[in-house]
Amino acid sequence: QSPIVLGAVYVGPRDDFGWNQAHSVAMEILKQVPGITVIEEENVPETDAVSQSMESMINLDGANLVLATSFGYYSPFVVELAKKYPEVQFRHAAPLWKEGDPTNAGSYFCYLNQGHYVNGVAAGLSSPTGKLGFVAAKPIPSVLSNINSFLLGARKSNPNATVQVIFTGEWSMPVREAEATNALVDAGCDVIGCHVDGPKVVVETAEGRGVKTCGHNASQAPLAPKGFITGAEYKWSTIYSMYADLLAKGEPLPNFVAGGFHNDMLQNTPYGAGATPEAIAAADAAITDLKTGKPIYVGPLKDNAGNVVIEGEMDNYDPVLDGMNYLLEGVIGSIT
Amino acid sequence: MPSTHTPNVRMLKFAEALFVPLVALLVSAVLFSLFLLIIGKSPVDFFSLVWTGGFGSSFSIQQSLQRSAPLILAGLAFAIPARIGLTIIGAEGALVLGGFAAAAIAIPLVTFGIPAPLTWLLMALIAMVTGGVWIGLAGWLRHYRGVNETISSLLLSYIAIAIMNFFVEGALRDPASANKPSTMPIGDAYRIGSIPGTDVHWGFAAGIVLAIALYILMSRTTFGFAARMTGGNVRAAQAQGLPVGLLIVSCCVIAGCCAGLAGFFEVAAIHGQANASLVAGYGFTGILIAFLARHNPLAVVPVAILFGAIAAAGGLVQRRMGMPDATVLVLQGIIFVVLLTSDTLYGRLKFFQPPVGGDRT
Amino acid sequence: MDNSIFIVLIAMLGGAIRVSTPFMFVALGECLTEKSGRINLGLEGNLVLGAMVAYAISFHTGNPWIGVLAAGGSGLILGALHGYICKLPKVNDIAVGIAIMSFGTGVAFFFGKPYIQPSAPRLNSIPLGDWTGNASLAQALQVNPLFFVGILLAVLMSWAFANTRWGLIVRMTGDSAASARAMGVSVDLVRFIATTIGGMLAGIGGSFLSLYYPGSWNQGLSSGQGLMAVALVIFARWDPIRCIWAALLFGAAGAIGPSLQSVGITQGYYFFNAAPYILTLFIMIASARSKGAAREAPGELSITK
Amino acid sequence: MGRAPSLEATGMTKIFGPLVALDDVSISVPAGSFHALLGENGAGKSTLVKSIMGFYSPDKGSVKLDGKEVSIKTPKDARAHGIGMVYQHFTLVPCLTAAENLVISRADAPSVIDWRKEKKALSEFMETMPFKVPLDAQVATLSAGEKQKLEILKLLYLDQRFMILDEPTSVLTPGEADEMLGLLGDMAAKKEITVLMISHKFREVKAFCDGFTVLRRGKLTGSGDAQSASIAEMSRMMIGDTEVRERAARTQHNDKREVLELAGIFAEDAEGTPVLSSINLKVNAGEIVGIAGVSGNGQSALVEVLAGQRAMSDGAIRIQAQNFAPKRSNFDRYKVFGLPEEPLKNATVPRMSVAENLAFRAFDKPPVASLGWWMSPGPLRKRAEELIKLYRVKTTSPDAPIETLSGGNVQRAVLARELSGDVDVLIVANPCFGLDFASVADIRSQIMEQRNRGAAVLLVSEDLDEILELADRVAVMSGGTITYVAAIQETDRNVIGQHMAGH
Ligand SMILES: Nc1ncnc2c1ncn2[C@@H]1O[C@H](COP(=O)(O)OP(=O)(O)OP(=O)(O)O)[C@@H](O)[C@H]1O
Ligand SMILES: Nc1ncnc2c1ncn2[C@@H]1O[C@H](COP(=O)(O)OP(=O)(O)OP(=O)(O)O)[C@@H](O)[C@H]1O
Ligand SMILES: [Mg+2]
Ligand SMILES: [Mg+2]
Repeated sequence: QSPIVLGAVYVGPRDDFGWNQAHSVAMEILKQVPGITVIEEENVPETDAVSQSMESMINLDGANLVLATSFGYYSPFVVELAKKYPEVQFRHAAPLWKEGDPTNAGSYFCYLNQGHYVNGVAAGLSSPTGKLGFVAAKPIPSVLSNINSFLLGARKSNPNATVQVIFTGEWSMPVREAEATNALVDAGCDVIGCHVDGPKVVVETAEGRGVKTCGHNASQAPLAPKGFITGAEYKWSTIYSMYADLLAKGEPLPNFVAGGFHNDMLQNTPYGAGATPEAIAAADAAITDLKTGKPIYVGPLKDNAGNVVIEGEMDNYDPVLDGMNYLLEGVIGSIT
Repeated sequence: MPSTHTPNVRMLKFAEALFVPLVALLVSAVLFSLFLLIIGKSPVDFFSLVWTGGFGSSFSIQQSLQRSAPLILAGLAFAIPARIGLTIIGAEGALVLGGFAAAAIAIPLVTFGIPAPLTWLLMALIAMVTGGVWIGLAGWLRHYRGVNETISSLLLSYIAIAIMNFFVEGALRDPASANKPSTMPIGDAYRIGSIPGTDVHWGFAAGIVLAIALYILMSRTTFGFAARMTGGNVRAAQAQGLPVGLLIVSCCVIAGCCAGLAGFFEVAAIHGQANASLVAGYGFTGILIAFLARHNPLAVVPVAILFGAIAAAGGLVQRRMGMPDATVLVLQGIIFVVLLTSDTLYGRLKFFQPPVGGDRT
Repeated sequence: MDNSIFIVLIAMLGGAIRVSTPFMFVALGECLTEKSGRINLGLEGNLVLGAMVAYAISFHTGNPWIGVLAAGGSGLILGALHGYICKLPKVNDIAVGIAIMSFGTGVAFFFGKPYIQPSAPRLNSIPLGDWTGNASLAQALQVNPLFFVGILLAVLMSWAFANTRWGLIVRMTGDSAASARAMGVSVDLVRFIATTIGGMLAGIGGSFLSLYYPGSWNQGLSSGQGLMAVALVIFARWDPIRCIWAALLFGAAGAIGPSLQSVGITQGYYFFNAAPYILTLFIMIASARSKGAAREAPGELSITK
Repeated sequence: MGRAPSLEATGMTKIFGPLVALDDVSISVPAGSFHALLGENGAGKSTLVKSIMGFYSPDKGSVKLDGKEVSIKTPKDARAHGIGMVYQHFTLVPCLTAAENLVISRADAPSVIDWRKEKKALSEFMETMPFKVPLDAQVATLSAGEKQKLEILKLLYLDQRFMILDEPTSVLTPGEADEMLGLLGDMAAKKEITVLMISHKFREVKAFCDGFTVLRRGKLTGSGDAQSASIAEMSRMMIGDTEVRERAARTQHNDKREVLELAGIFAEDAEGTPVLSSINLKVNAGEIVGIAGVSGNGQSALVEVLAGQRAMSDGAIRIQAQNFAPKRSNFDRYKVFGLPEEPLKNATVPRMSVAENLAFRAFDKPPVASLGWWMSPGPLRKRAEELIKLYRVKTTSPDAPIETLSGGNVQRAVLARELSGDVDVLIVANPCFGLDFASVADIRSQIMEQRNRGAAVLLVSEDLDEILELADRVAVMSGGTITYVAAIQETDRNVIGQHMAGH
């Protein structure tokens, strides 16, 4: 069995305290496996540059497994390289691979919206007013699904809860994220959730304003000693450990891996001072429910323009949800 | 008497133009080596990796060339207005908007099954027109309204990106482009391939052709002569009755066309659609490339290839030496600063000065 | 609806106060530099490096004000570099500015890696609005001392330009190098000092970003604020006091996007977010040919010739 | 009383590379005298005073002030010794006010300026001065005369009692000049100041000076009492024994076709203030119309309008009764040529080569351009080499940037370019500014030759002598309009001077 050279590509700095860092930390697991060499390249934009980096890894470093950890890497870059280099394995961190795509490519993904659902459950019971706020980067399905799940969680524990959302338009724009947080607090929100690359600014600003926060991506608990409720965290380590096992045994990697609480691919940040005892109990219960596969999206659900968007029950991994393009009733905001 | 000096003067100037940047590159390498030593890395490893990654194999060379394609066009987009005395730093916006326009016009063309070559032609045309109008606007504002073109082009560039985002995430968004809002993909059949026998896309060839064409335009045509007159001294150009405003706007339009064409190739050869990835900073690197090329369209090509190579090698350095990506930024910063500083040497090295002939009146 | 307008206005007031400070410092620094007849397009680099250095030093020393000083020091070094290089004949100050910008951000990113995650002690604000009894107004009036330092600095600069020997010498150098030389003033030295101090101010502006608002260090911290501040100086026509107004306007314009969304106006937020740029462009177009515009530009400035 | 110093410079020598600009020159200016320093362009006058002032360190020579030898190494030293100078070009800072300019010029200007105190002191100082300037006005808004006065006020303000004036009246009307020199003369007579004035104007020297010194090609050629010496004597010292030139030959024309007509031209400056109002003037074929005026009365604006460098807000230019827009095609069609003032600034591209600069008229026409756009370097060079030879332009190579040429040769190159064709209309502005004797004669005769060939020539000049020598008719510009037109035979210097002063 030939030695494995694993090339990892990150879209931002590996130590961004967000998405990339979550991957980079989990990557340590793979580095421990004997016979695997990990080479890493950071700050590779979602342009031609990423195919060049991957090709360079293949041609100059002899990489035979490439982990592309950003959404925009998949199409066209990963798909085209997979065709060009059939002997190299590509895995990409988003639920984008489908039947018919090259078989040496694949996807792995953790459904973080389950974590945001748990955030919502806890937030709904931790918020005196029921007015929650959410700072979001861009109105794309993975973000919308986090917002909607946050709302559904909150409504589960407080049927009158609302979520007000502000889009910043950029994955990382600290000043505007802080402005958005302030605007939400000024509008009366007393719990702030978020989905931006680095949640540090949002959490710290909210804490400074004396409102509660829910985390995203990694643990922000230390940043908000007074108001932190809980957070939605990836557990990429679960997937990378599984990859490591398979590689060590010389077995092929699956084309598609997805998961959430039920297969230990998510965790929630240990509760902070902002979580009330009822909130903690309800959130724990929600996690248990999710582990048993209880669906988040149960119809009929209307979007905030009044159209029915979900009729019946949706499985938590139903691919239809990957194409979400609406905000549910109860979310204040618009995606255009 | 005078004519015998001529070839001499030209040869000396050429030798000087070659010698000064080489010395500057050497000095940059020394400074960066010091930096590496301070942080405990080996300069030898570093530079051998840069060589391997930039030029070491046919693969590396192709990568460098591929990366240089948008840089050549962006460099031209700065160099041409610079020849007429304008400092346009907004090529980024023209590139983004041009790419966006190309992707947008492609949607109906692809839908109606217009043949690919015709589609490319129309896409390229619309990209160039859009870019041209955008930078042309900065030139127009400069000449007819007295608005400083450096600042206005920068502002226009931010506005261009906002326009692109607005449409890509709104009216023109492909519903299938779920998590990365983009326009409808043009599809594989409409993608511009590589130059046969290489992995380098046609944008590189277009860059070279355009560089040569613009070199000829600026040095061998009446337009270029008039533009250089205007750039050298507007008042003299006016006194010769040249249509200064038209020349200024034309040069800006040409610049915008170059940037727009770069956007077209980003869309037609690389992304297959328009999205936020068009905002990649090529426009800003182009500024420095043009300065290092001393605004000579031909010299833009090798300088852009050099920077393409450094970018290509940057990844290898990160991977092999475990250094952060910012290493390349530091190296680039040092090269830029030293090369620009070396401008002061022109005309000061005795060796390259023509012997002074004739005496005073 | 009235209420919404009120919310947006308060948000803009708050935004003006919160967001304007870095613009203010960079703009004042650039104003000083340009008054001496030189343009430094590289202050974005000073800003980013200042932000990183301030955060790192505050983290290590535990005192954010030492961080502010260090940020000023780093800006001073970059400014001096620019000042020194541009002193050499035939060197283009605009290009060197862009090069310094890329060098400064490169160095900041390189050495800033270990400081993205830790939390450093931050600057405190002065609560000026508690008397209002309105929470969001009170919040809007939470003001960082650097904001006042900036305003004070502008007043001081404006006073110094009119009332001190140094101020007159700087204006003289920027308006007519020949006259300055005839008076025995070393033009290069004055410009070098002005560029250096300008760089220092931009560095301090950076410290505000990382130590107060938004108050953390990462690579995306400044989204071109330093570059925009250069536009702002032209917009403010080289008057320190007007620089303050322009910076406040910029801050307020930056708050429009989020605050409009917070009151339910969500369409086209990309354009609201681009509001500062659009606004600046229109004001520049409107004022470029106005009377007086010509006379206020320092005569030696390459960018206005 | 009696604060005026005397100054004596002996054996001053200054060498620039191969050029001995000053060769063992001595000059003595008694206390309280009004002394003239005369000489042709390039004679070394400025070099001498700059050496005294410490701008140049002379290779040899010493300076005595009130009989005591002083060492002046820098302008600061000169200032400390009470020696001040007004330069040929203004050294005031346009963006500062008059008061600011005065205060900052002081060596001991306080770090923090107490404007109340300074203003009070300044107005008190103004009270004692013979002429006034508005203290709070920005210098940019002052007229040339006011600026010149401010320069002199500055010296008095700095208590510089030995005053060197380098051609102080060139920007003033004769009236203003007389007033200013008269007042300075009075002060000198009261022994408050000593004045050393560089001048080209014998009239002023005769009217105001008591002593004079003449330089020629860096050498002292004479000195004496300005009142007793005759103008002929002084001018012989200046130009040597060479014959005074004949006035350029003027042929008579019968063809009085009207060629150029300026009809009601108005124009404004960048700030919207009118600089030209209702300019009406006709120039016939074979005629030189000279426009006289003190600089700053709109002549530059007029030339700019004719050259297309400035838009007119109203009015029309007509050539051969056709409306003329200053565009390239029209320049060629109507055979309009121009010699603008300050050619390096207005008529050349300093960094382009001599050959290219010589091609500005011809680059888009055969044989240089084929098809109207393709340029061939061969013909361009060939033509350049011909012109360089014909007009004796001194350059290392046709490829040398034109900025490396000396001022006279730049002028000659422009002349070569503009006069090499068939000229119908010629617009000339200050063509001989800063040129030496031989070049002046050469250029003037070329202009006259064009006139004799039948060209309509508009000559704008600040040098009244030049206009009196060349023009067939003279027009005077004052306050942005033409206030007086007369045939040259029907007028004289005094009448013209009065109109220049706006009377
Ligand atoms: N810094 C210098 N370097 C070289 N040559 C110089 C320098 N300054 C003056 N010269 C030369 O010295 C000679 C005398 O010049 P100067 O300026 O003293 O003449 P001038 O008598 O003042 O003439 P004008 O009447 O034109 O002012 C000229 O040939 C001039 O070209
Ligand atoms: N920028 C330059 N680079 C190289 N040589 C120069 C430059 N400027 C002037 N020279 C040379 O220096 C000499 C002196 O020039 P300068 O203009 O002082 O001459 P000048 O005595 O005033 O001549 P003229 O009487 O023709 O005006 C000339 O031979 C000129 O070719
Ligand atoms: Mg002189
Ligand atoms: Mg000369």
